[in-house]
Amino acid sequence: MARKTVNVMIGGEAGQGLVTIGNVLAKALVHAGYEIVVSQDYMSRVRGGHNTFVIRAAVQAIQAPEEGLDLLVALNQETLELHGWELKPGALVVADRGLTCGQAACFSVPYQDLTEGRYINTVALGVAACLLGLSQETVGKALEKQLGKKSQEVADKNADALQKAYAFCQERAPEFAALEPAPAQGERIMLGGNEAIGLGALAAGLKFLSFYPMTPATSVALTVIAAAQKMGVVAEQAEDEIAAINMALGASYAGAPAMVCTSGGGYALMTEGLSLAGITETPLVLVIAQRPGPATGLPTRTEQGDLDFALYGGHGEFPRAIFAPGDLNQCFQLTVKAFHLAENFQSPVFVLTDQYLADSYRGIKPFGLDGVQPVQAGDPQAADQGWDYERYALSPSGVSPRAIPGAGSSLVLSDSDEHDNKGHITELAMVRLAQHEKRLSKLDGLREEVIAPQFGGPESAETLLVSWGSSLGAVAEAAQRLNGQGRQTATCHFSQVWPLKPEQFLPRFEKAGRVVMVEMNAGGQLARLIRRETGFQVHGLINRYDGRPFTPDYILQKLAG
Amino acid sequence: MARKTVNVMIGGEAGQGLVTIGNVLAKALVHAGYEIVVSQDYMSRVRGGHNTFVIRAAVQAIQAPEEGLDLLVALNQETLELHGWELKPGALVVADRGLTCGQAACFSVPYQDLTEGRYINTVALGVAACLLGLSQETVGKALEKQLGKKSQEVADKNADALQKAYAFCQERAPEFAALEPAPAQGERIMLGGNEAIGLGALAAGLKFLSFYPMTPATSVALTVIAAAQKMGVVAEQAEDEIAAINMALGASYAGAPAMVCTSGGGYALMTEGLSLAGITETPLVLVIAQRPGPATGLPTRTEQGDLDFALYGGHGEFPRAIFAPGDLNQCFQLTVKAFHLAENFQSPVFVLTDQYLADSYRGIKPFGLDGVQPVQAGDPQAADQGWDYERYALSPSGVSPRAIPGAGSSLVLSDSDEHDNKGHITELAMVRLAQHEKRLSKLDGLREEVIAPQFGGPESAETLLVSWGSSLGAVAEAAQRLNGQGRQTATCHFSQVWPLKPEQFLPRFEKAGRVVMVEMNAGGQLARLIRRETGFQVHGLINRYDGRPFTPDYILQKLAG
Amino acid sequence: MVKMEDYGDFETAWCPGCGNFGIRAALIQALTESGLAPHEIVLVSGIGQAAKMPHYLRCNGFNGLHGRSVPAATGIALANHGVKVIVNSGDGCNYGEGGNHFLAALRRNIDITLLVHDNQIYGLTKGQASPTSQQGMVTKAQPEGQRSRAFNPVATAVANKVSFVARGFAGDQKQLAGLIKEAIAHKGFSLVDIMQPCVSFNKVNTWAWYKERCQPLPADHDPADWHAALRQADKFGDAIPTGVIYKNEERKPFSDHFEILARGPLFKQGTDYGALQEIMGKYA
Amino acid sequence: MVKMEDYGDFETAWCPGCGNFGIRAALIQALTESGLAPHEIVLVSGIGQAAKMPHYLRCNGFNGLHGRSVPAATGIALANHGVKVIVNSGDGCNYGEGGNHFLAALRRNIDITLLVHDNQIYGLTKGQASPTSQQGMVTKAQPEGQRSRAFNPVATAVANKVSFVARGFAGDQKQLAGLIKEAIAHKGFSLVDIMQPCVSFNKVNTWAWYKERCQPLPADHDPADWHAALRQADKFGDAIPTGVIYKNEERKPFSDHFEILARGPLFKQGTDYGALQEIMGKYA
Ligand SMILES: Cc1ncc(C[n+]2csc(CCOP(=O)(O)OP(=O)(O)O)c2C)c(N)n1
Ligand SMILES: Cc1ncc(C[n+]2csc(CCOP(=O)(O)OP(=O)(O)O)c2C)c(N)n1
Ligand code: SF4
Ligand code: SF4
Ligand SMILES: [Mg+2]
Ligand SMILES: [Mg+2]
Repeated sequence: MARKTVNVMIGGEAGQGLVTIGNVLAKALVHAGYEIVVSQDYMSRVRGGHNTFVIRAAVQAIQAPEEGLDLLVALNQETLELHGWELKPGALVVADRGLTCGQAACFSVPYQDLTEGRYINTVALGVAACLLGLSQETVGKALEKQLGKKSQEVADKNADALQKAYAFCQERAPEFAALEPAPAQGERIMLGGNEAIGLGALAAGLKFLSFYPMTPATSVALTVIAAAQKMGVVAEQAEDEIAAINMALGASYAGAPAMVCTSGGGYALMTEGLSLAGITETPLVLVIAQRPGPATGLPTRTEQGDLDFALYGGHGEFPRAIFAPGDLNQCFQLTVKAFHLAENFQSPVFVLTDQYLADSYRGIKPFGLDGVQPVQAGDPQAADQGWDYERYALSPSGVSPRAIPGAGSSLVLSDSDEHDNKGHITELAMVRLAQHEKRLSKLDGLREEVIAPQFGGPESAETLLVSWGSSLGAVAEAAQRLNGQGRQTATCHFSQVWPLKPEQFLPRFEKAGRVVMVEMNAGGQLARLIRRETGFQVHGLINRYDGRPFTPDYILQKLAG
Repeated sequence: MARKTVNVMIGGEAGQGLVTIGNVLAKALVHAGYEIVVSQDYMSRVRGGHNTFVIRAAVQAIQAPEEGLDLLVALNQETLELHGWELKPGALVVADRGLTCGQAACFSVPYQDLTEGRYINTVALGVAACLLGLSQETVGKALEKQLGKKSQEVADKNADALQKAYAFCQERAPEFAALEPAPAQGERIMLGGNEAIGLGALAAGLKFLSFYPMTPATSVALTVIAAAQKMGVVAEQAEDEIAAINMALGASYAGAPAMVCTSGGGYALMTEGLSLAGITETPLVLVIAQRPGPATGLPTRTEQGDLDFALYGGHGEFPRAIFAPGDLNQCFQLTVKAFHLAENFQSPVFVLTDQYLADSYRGIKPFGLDGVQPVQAGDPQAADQGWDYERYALSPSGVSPRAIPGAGSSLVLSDSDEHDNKGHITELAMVRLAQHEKRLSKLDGLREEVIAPQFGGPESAETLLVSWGSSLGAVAEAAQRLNGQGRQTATCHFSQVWPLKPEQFLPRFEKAGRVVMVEMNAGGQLARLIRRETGFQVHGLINRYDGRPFTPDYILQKLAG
Repeated sequence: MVKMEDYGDFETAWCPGCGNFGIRAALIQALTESGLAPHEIVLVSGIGQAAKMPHYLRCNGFNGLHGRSVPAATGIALANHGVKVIVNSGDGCNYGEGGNHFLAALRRNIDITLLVHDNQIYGLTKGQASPTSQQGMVTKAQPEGQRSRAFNPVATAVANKVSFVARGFAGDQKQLAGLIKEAIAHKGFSLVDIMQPCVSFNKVNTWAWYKERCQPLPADHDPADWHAALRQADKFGDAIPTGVIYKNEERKPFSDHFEILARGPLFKQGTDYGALQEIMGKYA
Repeated sequence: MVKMEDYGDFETAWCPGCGNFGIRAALIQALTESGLAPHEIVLVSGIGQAAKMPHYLRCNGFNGLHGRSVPAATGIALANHGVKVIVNSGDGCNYGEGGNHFLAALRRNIDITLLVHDNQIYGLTKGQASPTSQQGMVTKAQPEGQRSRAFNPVATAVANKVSFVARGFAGDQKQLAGLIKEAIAHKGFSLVDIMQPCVSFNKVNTWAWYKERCQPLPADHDPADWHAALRQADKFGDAIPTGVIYKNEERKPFSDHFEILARGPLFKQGTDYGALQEIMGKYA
């Protein structure tokens, strides 16, 4: 009998190539029409240690990683020891003949006999794919794509290894239910949250990126860099994060839509520059890919611990907006929106993501570009006013027409000191008041553009599960299951966490019997923020801060316990 | 008829020596037994511009600056133009014969005739002191003290100029009510908030200070530096604020009670290091002298805009405590307490002050040193455990016995990554949980030590004015006046703003008819924090964010309006 | 033609007698002689007395954070390589708080001109030692004398084979204007370290002190000779040589590395959705 | 007597074949030959592969933030000048993120030993260019090749008359142990820039590449000769000279500036309330 869903783990040391196997297998699944959710668990080292790449695949839509394994591809003994207990009844282990599987049903593969050392991974891949019921052709194509332009010899050897794997598997494999065929799908791409953010930035007309490498944010930069030539983007690795943000502000001042990407520690170093963005009213998009702190913490794991810091980082008071995408489409769309808000309100705008979402590959339709507009930096009407131009002219919305230096005769003066309408230093109380209130009033405009939290499930449900950012999928599936059990459960997901517009959610919160916040941090940061803004106190908090993402099971367990 | 209180302004350009005149006059008043409150208003430049030094003096206790001037010592014409409108009925201007006083009653002094250029300020000082009824001897002594060891010639010329000023004044002065004689006082010292913080740090056993110059925090460092040799302190100007905090953490790890001092922009650069203090559990005292932001803002003015940032600065979650002294004694005492808390909870502790309090001289009794204990860095019992020593041993309080490296055989390993009990990097979820919860649990201990907000005025008052930090005095005087008018008003002052202990204030808040928060920022940051922690929403907010401190008048006006 | 007056006339917040006035005059002279109009340049600065310069010239200006003028200027120069980007800031700003960006600018050869008003003191914050303060200098913050050795920015720049480094003196406006003009004309990074008396706080390195010491480089000095340049850079005692100390013509200006900049400044470039569609296709 | 074993034996997270193993071995050899016991030293590091070193030696350790090992070490060395403070960190850590502290350490002559594991790449973050990466080096983050010129830390140190600077090679443990030993024994700041192959990400500067080039300084090299030192520091091509490149005996170790440190480390010093009372009296 075939199955509708499967959870496959590939485990081994860093450097054993498990990410390559995982990528190809995931891509083959996507090509074959399945839905996938990948979660990657890796250590802060380059070789050795213990890493896993888990693919949950299904014929129908899925949104979160899951606990319990159906298939475990163990590249070393440690994987068996660490993950044996996660095997579900009927699960199968694929392992080299030399490894000991213990109690588990085991498909021992004589890798050395089937191929040379270099191609062992291809055999492991082939066996796994075969067990899942993927055609050899699909996997072969995905493998070719991954390897890129290697020599013909290498390509042939890989094809041969794959062939051997399929032959061995078809002959010797123990009973294992393959996946049901998936429904036909249109063109799909496979990528993670950070790639989606990078593509969103490009779609929004990003022209300048400066960054300093930091896990798990680096892949945002790498996505942009790979496209920089074609898309006309200047991307520069800065000497430190302070330089990164100040470069980006310089570029933005000079008319290039700009972005920085980093994680909490790098963002800490950017907070002075953030404040500069605030007072100079320079558009800027900041991507923070969160990981568990404090300090270096768990550098390759996940957390949602920096909401408060994103909201209050920087000295003095100035407006900002914070997005928290929950899936790939939100990563893309909210990044586009972030650029437009940043420009329209001449303010810093955050995209707050985390390691789990950053590294969580999914198969989706390519992002639609219809209706996507590039940001127009500055106001062309402000370009030719010479010395009369006022960079900080007062206006009802708090937004002043922005000229780009060098684009026309307008002379543009930006200043980190309190300044008058022209940008000149002032110490006059009256001017300070006018400019400070002008800046602060932009929050009203930002509030008007707030994306409403998305509600799901029955309106009259007893329990309302509230989440933000990357927990979207796990919470949605947990609620689905509860509703399936007849326990009416609704969900509410914030993909924008600042500003808040209480009328968008408070009525539903007040109606619900029990509002439970689900956050990947210790403090319940959004819960506290909601209380601050509305007085409403959630009734329960499900939180996790061991560096691992939520699963539906985890949520259900906590909800029960 | 003599007066009980007087408000004197000295105004002129930077570089004209008005701070010197102000200091000597203030000191003479203190020596003569008066109470004073100084407020300084200066521009971010070294020469020129327009600065003022205002001394409010009285025979009875006063706590805040006041509006309206009784005596204006104008060192230039601009002072008259800018401050003429602040003169109260019956007020007098002291000015050089060459200046035009307009409508105001004017005591024109022929400075050039009375002395040579260099000593004009001494004449101005003498005339002002004479008008206030200070004895020439008192002023002469204060002047000598200020000038320090100058040549006999200079001393003689100054004495001569003072003599001339008194003679001229006694002969020619228009009617001006002098101060009533003040009651006899014991020994008193005159200093500002930053000096009090510096002395508090020394009293607590500070051994290491690193800083980068930044107004209005620099004088904390200068206070310590002046005493460093005698008190056995290493004080080092760092290359930047990042270095400052990391040096301080290194020193603290090595057993030296350590402090940094800065303002908002410098603190922004320290937030990554703050997070390092959090995870390595290294004691640290951070003084933030606030000024108006964002960014450079108004660098020489005052604000309370960085409470949120002090509370949430740094990535990841970890406990901290935040003090906000309201007067000089609190500056001293809370700094002492900050060091003890930092050591006892191996956590960062903040002293949040601002430019107004930093520069606000007062005359007070010398701080009592009886009962003040120096911090004992580390736990001697942990010193000799060799390799068995566990820097991060789990404990019910979350506090582990701290050994000092090199103090014994114990090997001390501190790590910015998540770590095990010994300080070694770990990526295990279970160890992360244990260590993270251990750290977070220290907040319970910190909460037990919270200094309760201080209530004043009738318990059943209709209006409760709530404030924190440097607004203490202005709010207290405003309430006094209201009570004097029969309008029952109570006050509540938070000298510690984190953690909060709702039972210490919530009952009183809930009983009050109208709770009005008084804050020097736009957002009402403490008000929001209280709502977040208790759900209680204040009924009104009086705030100020033009860079100038509260006065009782300002508060009364806003309360009325 | 560009005239001096185009750059305006402003009241400044500098102390009478400050070396900054001479630098301002030399800068305006250099700009007009270079034929650069106010909208063709961007003056960038940090925080400090020197850093107030963008307020005292009528032109585009970005007055950013203390120590961060060079990265801001880098971003501006990359976003719009059509404008001349000139940084004015202090020794504290560039060699203290901003030291790391100074090193990075040397490595990048970023197309900006960096004019360091080197008064060997923190002026705006009222007289603490700066990285270039002489060892032993007494200030309120260094009552026992500055303990660190003075930083040698010129030698550091030469050691890293900067493409242009000169030393000037605020008291020699003619020479300084020439140096600034040459620096602005230079393609790639150019540094002019300018001896600037601070009459309020630096009582050691006074006008007289500098005047006695600043003297043009020997006529036969070859700025292409690295070792000769190091010898001159090392001199900071009885004599302080002024002029172009080192030039390295082998280095490529940073923006030349970006092919796309040949199409014009970034703000004029559009977004090619066809290309993006193709890029997305690679994820299939 | 101190034995190698005292420093323990640890499983590391380094890649097999990494140059860090050789550095670790040389360090332990130097420490034991110097007779330093584990509790007499503090190993300080930032974040990176090199920076994991404090976890692989049984001794006191402070593993701080990326780029911030030198300030942390400075604080430790000032608070307790009785312990030897040794920093192990990467080229990214020290010359990239931490460049400003590197400059300050040169100025201060702070009594620490700085061992830079210079693999000319960011290892831990998987292979981006570092400040010492060769111009043109291709990485995922620099697909068109690194645009900046490589930083020359040794020349920078010499230009600023550092008190001790050497260059070592992870592949020559004997020489390296000797250099580290000499650096540790040196009073004041000592820098050893160590060529360290990164087998995972640096495919340009490989074991073979370094082996071919690293060669001891000529026997007649005089580390006291500044110009000779600069000439050697400048060499980073077909030959990379190793050994003690420059020594400046004229500089005073930083902690010697603090009279009070003569009384012992800070943590042993008490608080003199009599003196404080007197100080308060000055405000009367
Ligand atoms: C992050 C930060 N730290 C400190 C300051 C305070 N600050 C302003 S200017 C200055 C030093 C100025 O010295 P320099 O750069 O030499 O300029 P100068 O005033 O001498 O021209 C400092 C420390 C600041 N504005 N920002
Ligand atoms: C503030 C901050 N920015 C970025 C990082 C990410 N990061 C960790 S190690 C590293 C670079 C490591 O390179 P290097 O110092 O040369 O050490 P190596 O791994 O090569 O030994 C970076 C960028 C960080 N931990 N903190
Ligand atoms: S303090 Fe010094 S640098 Fe600043 S303006 Fe005055 S003289 Fe010039
Ligand atoms: S990545 Fe490079 S530096 Fe890091 S451990 Fe591996 S070989 Fe060594
Ligand atoms: Mg200066
Ligand atoms: Mg490296």
